[in-house]
Amino acid sequence: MSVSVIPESVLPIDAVNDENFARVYGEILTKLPEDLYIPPDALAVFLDDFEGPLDLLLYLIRKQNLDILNIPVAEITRQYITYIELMQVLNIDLAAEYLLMAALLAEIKSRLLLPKPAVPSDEEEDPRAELIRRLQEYERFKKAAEDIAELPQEGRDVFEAHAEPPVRDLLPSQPFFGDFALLLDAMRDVMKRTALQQSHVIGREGLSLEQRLQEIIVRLRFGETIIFHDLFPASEGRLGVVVTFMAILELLKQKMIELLQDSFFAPIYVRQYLEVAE
Amino acid sequence: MKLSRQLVKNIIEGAVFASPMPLGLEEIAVLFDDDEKLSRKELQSLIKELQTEYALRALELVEVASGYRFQVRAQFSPWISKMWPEKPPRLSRALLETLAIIAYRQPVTRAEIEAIRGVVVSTQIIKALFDRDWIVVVGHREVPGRPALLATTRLFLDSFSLKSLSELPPLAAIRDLESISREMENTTVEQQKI
Amino acid sequence: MKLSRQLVKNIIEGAVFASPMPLGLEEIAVLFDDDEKLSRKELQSLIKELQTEYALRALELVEVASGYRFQVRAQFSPWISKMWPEKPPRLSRALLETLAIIAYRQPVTRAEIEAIRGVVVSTQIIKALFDRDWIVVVGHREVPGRPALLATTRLFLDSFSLKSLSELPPLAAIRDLESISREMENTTVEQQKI
Repeated sequence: MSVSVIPESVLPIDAVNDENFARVYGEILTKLPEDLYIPPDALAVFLDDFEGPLDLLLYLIRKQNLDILNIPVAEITRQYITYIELMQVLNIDLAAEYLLMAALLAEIKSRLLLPKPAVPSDEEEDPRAELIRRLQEYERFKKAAEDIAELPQEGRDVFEAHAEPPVRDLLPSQPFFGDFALLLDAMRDVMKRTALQQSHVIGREGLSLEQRLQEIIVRLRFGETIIFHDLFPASEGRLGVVVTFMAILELLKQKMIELLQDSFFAPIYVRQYLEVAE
Repeated sequence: MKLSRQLVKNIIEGAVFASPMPLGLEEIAVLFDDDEKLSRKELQSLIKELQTEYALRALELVEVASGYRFQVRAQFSPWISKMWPEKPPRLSRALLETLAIIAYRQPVTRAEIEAIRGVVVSTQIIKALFDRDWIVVVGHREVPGRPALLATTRLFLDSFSLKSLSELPPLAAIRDLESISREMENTTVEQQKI
Repeated sequence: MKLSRQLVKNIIEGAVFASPMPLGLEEIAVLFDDDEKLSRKELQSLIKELQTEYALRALELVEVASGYRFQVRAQFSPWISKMWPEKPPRLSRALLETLAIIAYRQPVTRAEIEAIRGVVVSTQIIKALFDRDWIVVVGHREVPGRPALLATTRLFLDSFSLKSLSELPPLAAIRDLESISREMENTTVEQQKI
């Protein structure tokens, strides 16, 4: 049970135990005895501490160190009903279950007051039996709930430890079609390297785009994977690079080849386009 | 090709850490190709070795319902919990009682929970339990209205560091009605001071 | 009370592992009470020790843009990646291009991206980038319609294991493209006829 905000001394139950007050039981309460004064707000909070009529009953029983199996129904009923009446006097909204329980208690009490038959028949059950069964059943789950609350709880007592999957798994490991930034970076390297060869004479004849397309396809026809840079013959200089680059763009566009790269700065590979489900 | 013990151990370690959920033995086993396959026993023995290797670290490798996970040792919680400025909301008694009834009595309908608790179970509570993925609907009771049958999930067990439902704290024994009636016969109405 | 070096190291270790995001030095520092406080330098030296201790493990303690995180070493990827039966969400070419343009040209409007790519940028792509928290709106361009200005996030850097934008291939590459395409335009007509 959660901690009540009401000091023990002002609990209405203590007041109810007063014999004088017992006489008002059953009558309509218009005025509370002075020693019974409880701030209305506090009473509402107090009621919030109970999970229902069974919980309130358990409280009344436990408070007097009584065994559930042997509830003094009359006494408990008197306390319970006094409690309920207090609530009503104070205009506190009571769940219907509380009133239902009051009726049930009153019924049990009246049945117990009936004279017992001289020879008790087997079928006749103690009127309290059902209530006792319910109280016991409720109490064990109330205890179970407390036990569960004590278990180490994730996010409160237990914190899971995780690590990021390997970087490769975060990046597109599948082929992708020309991430421009990556492609350009690779191009820049190629340009830099070919710049050193600039002084060579460019043989125009060898630089047909058509021919370059064919050459690349031929080089990749058996499914080899070739490093991107290797497609650029350094001897052809800048123009050769441009023609080869255009050929690559064209082949990419036609989905005849694909480029692969595991991460930034990793080598880019070129291979025949493999059909993969998008 | 048979992988070295050390490599396999590293793979298990990495996989358990990288997995967003606890990792079961079967899930660990599928990481290896046919020619690298290991028996359950071998995997378990390697996991044991890993547990020993982490003895002096801030973490422990534990088994919960859905498998193995690493978690920060409880003694460091006071500091670790400061990473979250708002404390996790306390579980209300109403929620805990409802959860306890579902856990111990599953599968169970909402009406059955209400019968035990003696009050209406609020929709918010049921919703909160679903939101945490602690409970699921496992079927319907074949009575008028076909009410949903509720049961707890693996995630519920994981969240409370339990391997199985049998690890739940035992439910208090109930004294049977026979003995109740016997005891009551000894108690006369007069003794109760009615 | 001054905490022992070992305890502080354990707390850092546990915190980095428990945090869902990379953990910065400032965030680590706040885990300690005033009387337990450590200097940045002390923290960094303990992190270095931790990095050494993990040298032989399957994980490494790495620093990314928003802080420290543990990461499974790349060499175990062939096995670990099998945990995700569907390959990690595949990034489409259109998405990567859009992302690259935002990364290089930020802050940039959608219309500007479209101008560069020459095609309409689909709403799905922008949404996917937002969903991954790789981009954010950092303001609005003061032109009719006040279009949103998009920029990349720290998470984008983390996801690509970059410490800062400066680690991206330099912008010079883009200028190169411009000169290349100019050159190509000059060459094409002539060459195509060959």
